[in-house]
Amino acid sequence: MKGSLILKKVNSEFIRKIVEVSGVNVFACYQCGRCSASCPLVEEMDILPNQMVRLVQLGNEEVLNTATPWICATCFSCTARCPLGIDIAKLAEALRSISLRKNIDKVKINQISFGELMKLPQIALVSNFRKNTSVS
Amino acid sequence: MEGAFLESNPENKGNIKKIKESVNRFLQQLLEKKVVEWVLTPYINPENPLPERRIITKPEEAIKADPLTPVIPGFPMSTFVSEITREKPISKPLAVLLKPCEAASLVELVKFRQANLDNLLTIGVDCYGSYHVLDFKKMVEEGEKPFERMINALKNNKGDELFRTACKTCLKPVAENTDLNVGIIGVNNLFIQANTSKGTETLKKIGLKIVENKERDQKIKELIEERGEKRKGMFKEFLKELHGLHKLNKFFEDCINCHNCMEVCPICFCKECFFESELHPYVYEKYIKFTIEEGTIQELEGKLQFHLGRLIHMSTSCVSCGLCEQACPQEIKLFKLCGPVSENVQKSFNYRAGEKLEETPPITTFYEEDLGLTEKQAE
Amino acid sequence: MRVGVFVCHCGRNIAGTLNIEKIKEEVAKHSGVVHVEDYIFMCSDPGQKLIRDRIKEKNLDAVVVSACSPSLHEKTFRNNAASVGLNPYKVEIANIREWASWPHEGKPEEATEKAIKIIKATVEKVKSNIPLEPLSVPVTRKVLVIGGGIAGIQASLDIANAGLEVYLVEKKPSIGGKMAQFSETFPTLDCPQCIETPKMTEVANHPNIHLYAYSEVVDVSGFVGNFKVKVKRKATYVDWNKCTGCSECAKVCPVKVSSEYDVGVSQRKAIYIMFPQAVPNKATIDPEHCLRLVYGKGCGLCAKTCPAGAINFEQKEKIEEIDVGAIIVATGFDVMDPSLLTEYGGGKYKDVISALQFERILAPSGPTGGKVVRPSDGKEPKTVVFVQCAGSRDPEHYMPYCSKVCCMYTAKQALLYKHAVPNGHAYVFYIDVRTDGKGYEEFYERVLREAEATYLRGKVAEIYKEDGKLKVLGVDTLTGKGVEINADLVVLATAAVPSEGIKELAKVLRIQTDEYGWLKEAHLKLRPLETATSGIFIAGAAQFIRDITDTVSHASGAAAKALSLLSRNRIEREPLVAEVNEEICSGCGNCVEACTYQAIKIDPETNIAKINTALCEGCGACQASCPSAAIQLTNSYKKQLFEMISILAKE
Amino acid sequence: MRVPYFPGCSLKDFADNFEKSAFASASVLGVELVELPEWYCCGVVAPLEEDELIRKVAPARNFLRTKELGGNKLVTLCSMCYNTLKLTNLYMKKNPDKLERINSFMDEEENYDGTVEVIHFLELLRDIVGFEKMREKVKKPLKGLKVAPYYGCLLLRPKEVAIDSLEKPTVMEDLLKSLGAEIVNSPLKKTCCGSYQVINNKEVASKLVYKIITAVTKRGGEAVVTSCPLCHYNLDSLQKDLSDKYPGYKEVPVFYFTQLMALAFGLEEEVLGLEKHEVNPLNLLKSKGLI
Repeated sequence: MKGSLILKKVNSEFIRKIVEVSGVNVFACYQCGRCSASCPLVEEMDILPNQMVRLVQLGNEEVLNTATPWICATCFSCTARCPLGIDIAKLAEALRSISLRKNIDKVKINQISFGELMKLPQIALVSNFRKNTSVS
Repeated sequence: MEGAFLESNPENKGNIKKIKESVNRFLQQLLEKKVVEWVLTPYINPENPLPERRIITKPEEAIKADPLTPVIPGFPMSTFVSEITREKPISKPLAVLLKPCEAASLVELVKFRQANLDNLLTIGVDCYGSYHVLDFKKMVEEGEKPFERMINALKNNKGDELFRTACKTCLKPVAENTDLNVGIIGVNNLFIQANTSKGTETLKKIGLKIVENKERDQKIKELIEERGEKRKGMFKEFLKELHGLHKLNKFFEDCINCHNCMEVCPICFCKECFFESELHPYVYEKYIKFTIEEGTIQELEGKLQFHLGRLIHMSTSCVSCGLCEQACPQEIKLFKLCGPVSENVQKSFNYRAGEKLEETPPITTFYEEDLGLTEKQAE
Repeated sequence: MRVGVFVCHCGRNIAGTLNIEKIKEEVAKHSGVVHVEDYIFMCSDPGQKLIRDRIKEKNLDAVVVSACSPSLHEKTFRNNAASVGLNPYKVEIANIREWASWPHEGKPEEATEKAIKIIKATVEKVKSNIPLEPLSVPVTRKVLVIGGGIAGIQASLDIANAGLEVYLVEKKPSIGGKMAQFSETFPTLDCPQCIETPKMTEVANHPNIHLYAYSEVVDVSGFVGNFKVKVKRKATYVDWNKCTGCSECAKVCPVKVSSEYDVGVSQRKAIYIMFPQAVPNKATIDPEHCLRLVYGKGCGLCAKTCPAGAINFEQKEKIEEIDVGAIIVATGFDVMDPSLLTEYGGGKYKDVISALQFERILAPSGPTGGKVVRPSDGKEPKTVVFVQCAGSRDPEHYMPYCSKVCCMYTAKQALLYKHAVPNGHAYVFYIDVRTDGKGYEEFYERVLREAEATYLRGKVAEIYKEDGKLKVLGVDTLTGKGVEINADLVVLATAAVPSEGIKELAKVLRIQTDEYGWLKEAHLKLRPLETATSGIFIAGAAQFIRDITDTVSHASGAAAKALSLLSRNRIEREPLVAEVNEEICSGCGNCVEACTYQAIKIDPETNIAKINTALCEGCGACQASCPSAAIQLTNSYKKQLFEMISILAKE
Repeated sequence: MRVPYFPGCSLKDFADNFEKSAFASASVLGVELVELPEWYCCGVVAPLEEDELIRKVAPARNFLRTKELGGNKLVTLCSMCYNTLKLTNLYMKKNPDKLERINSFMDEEENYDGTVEVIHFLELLRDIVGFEKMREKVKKPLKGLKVAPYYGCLLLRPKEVAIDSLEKPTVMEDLLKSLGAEIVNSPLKKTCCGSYQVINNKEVASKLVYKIITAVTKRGGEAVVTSCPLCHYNLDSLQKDLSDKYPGYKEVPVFYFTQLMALAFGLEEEVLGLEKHEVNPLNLLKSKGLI
């Protein structure tokens, strides 16, 4: 993400919403980056998990447009390693949830081929739909 | 366990009269052989339906002793021991006969420096159960023999519904800390069990043959297990009945603040009870002050405060004797409250009142960690 | 009873939340209160004068100051009242700052209500306070210093130079402590051999210092000014009067054991002198490993070799009793065992070491002679990764606090490494670099330029072995990229932790430790050198990890405290002690068990409790333990407490 | 011993060999897993939002059914079910007000009171049965079989649900040791396999599987052992493509721990359901003389 942060007005409404949905106090984070260091999928992400936390701390709604929450596989490595006990996995879930509640789906079920659908186990399909779509 | 049989004659098996005679002869021998000079024991006074407590000094008086009597008439024996040994140890060797709960409370009293065991020969008597003083009295007056009734219940091995609740749920039918035990449970003839070297010495001194007895152990174990089940079930119900302030208030509704429960409690030893002292918050000036300030006030007699305060003071040392309940003129079933609460409190500190002299009461010596540990153990 | 109430604003600390006018109005109505007045800073000179004036004008016979915690200014206000003739114990503090305005900042109305209750309750208490005179006791003008690290050394020297006798007790065979293990010290790169060993020698030769090395304090009784201390002098199995420190014994000893001084980086013998500059420079036999002592026969090579005939396998430990007036605890710190850090492979991989181990490797006088090699194969590590905050700033898994010295020593180690291995490269993972000391920031900048180390801002996730290298998984939060480094050696800046055995020692001394085991000071801001037990002081890192500069300052401070305490022949003590009502006491002994200060005994004659007022600290534990209220605390009588409770509990 | 058991979808379908082998080995140990009479999908993944209640109803129903069976412990085999049920249960225990709301969503007469405890089958084996007892039942020790335990995420994280040490778990190692197998310790045994991202981005999952498997083979591992049907799917089925992509790539079979138990207990081969594996394990097992 490029550009500068215009911090004239921090969108505290946005922060409050995320705190409410996630139950996570994002302000406790001192940005050590251990979540990112622990994340197995960090290579695929456009911003690091700690940057995701940072954007929330700054009340920057652009975080909703990043790929990171959608690449997260909810493996809880970040949560388990965070020295301050911040549940980053929950935070990612809240970010996904806020998008999904606007009916923004990240997986188009009808784009998965029939052959693939038959082959994939339901455990993979259902968990994916639960995390990435608003239908379930 | 080791000890000695008093009657080896098989004809005496279960002969109720012989049991009484045997134990009295044993006490007589203690005095004759000068093992002790005094014996403190329940004692029959033909003019009184209830046994008395007496110190006997002459061997011939021993025939009137009634240590196995299934009643605790008023104060427990441990209170008497405390009274005669608290200031200084007794000067002459004294044997004292104690029911298991009395023996346990004596241990607690020693821990609190309210009794001194020096020069004392403690003799526990097996207790299969005892009757409420009033029931006992009624039985005697109506010509029924409570001792025989108890022994019969023991022989049939099914207990007696009339026993006091504390006895029906008692886990200590046999005293654990005494030098000797007069054994009636799990034996046909009277068996004097020796628990300490002093006890063994005593038996040897009066010329008894020391033998092993394993059968009795097993019988006692079975009895305790059976009682344990009963106790658990009862306690669960009790606690449910008493849950919450409202129910507690209701429970003590009839209390008339006579403090009899406190008077007979074997481990209530304060010279002046805090709740009867001028320090207690509900004194008349307070009422007047409150009334002036508030215009009108509700009766504040501190009934519940007294009972809960007592519970706090004694629950770690309660020996489940149930005498509080027996002493209550209003027939409040006090054992329902103090029995289960004390058991749970003691369990949480991993402490059992009256069990070991060297164990210090948790009231002053517990650390926060202790509680955590036992919680984990409980899991 | 004429009570005056003085309400302090404490700037905005109290007045910002509480409604002072309302408080004054309500408190004035309370019976016995004849005067209420407020002021912005009651503890200031004009504030105190105001109280003095009103005591005289209004003829007050009791005063309540409604302000901050009594641990801050109770003494001030009591002395102030005493100066105009009011008994100081007729002054009480109502703490409306810590108890009302601070904790209920957002709720002014409720907080005001609470403050009113607190003040009224305190008025009730002060009304029945008894006027008292301080107790006076004689003192022993000697000091015990526990711990012979740089803090203990400094404190001992300061006191000894002031002319008082010092007993310095050290549990290891030599004094010197952690500082003696360091390679060079930041920011000046002095070596401890140059700056600490002269002080160690001074201790050994000082006529006023009794050095008890290889000894432990096992029991302390008594009280401020009059402590009785039992010191266990452990058996060294060497007659130190004869031993010349020639080390011939160690040369022949066949048993090799991991060296504590070198933190496992090298080995020592079962008979050993801790390090060449040890003070006292005497040999000690380690009974756990000595063949002769373990098997009771055989070996004895050292005894055969010793030219002084100093070896004595029959030596027994001794308990010595000493009398002192003050105690300084200077037991220092330890570093967290790296094997606790499983995610970093601590304890599993030989080349994952603690920073203290790396100090020994870097030390010019160390086991490698200052040559930097890694423990697994003795090769020179070309890539070294330093991991800061290993176990620190991590409330979730380890220690929540910042270990304070790691940023600086890691920078120093990176620099020393660069000096030793010019073609090597150091990576330093950090979260924040903290350089709070004189010359520290400048030193850090020097390291950045000179060490050419790569500072990476991020906390390492995990370390494991892959293809013979240590794979360090981290992140650089500044570039927003994950980082993988294949390292030859990993140095963990493991958290500083309280020294081993400190909790047991604290129990013996009857002082408190905090939740982690650091010694608890009487007040973090205003009494950082004192413990809650009078006469016992803390010096150095035993209170909390600090660097050498701060440790030395702190130690001199503790020495000054002890000296000021012992500057007179008698000292005054608070008369707020327990009393026994002999009529009611039944001698059950609950209070004896409850008393941490061994101030209560049951009189064998009368069978009732007796208080040694010199030992009593007035904590009140006995009062709480007494079933019949026979034992009570002067001026905290149960009756007073009930009066207070009935006000606080009123709707 | 009879214990209430929650199967979940996979164990009735593509991972039925997991269930079958578990049932058979359990009975050797005197344990009967009693399937809940009527069970509902656990939700597969735990709903982590604080304000999400409706997805917690199904787990609550499963807990009610558990109580009806007369137990307060509910055993699962599938790691995902375990994680979802356990987290949801903890949420309800921690938030009594939310639990009340959840109860109000259900028609059941009884309210769920939060007293059920969810445990994983591995915990039952370790804490209740004991690995010592398992060792006694071994007829065919897995001697010489070099296996690498793979925990994945959901048995260990987050810490509230961890069945073992987060950083240094040993439960699977201890279990497999008691069966006589040789343990290969891979540092990536706690690394995510890609989980449900296999649908969005198979490449990503593939990459992770490659890392996880090569970390095992590099250390001499011959097989991977797991307790999660999704991990099994990813680790097993994605290996086929890896052989095409990376020349010299060495495939290793992936087992459920229960299959190895059944094998070591000398049970019939058919309970293992080996035909379901993508990477054929027969050669390996034959070479060790285990079948």
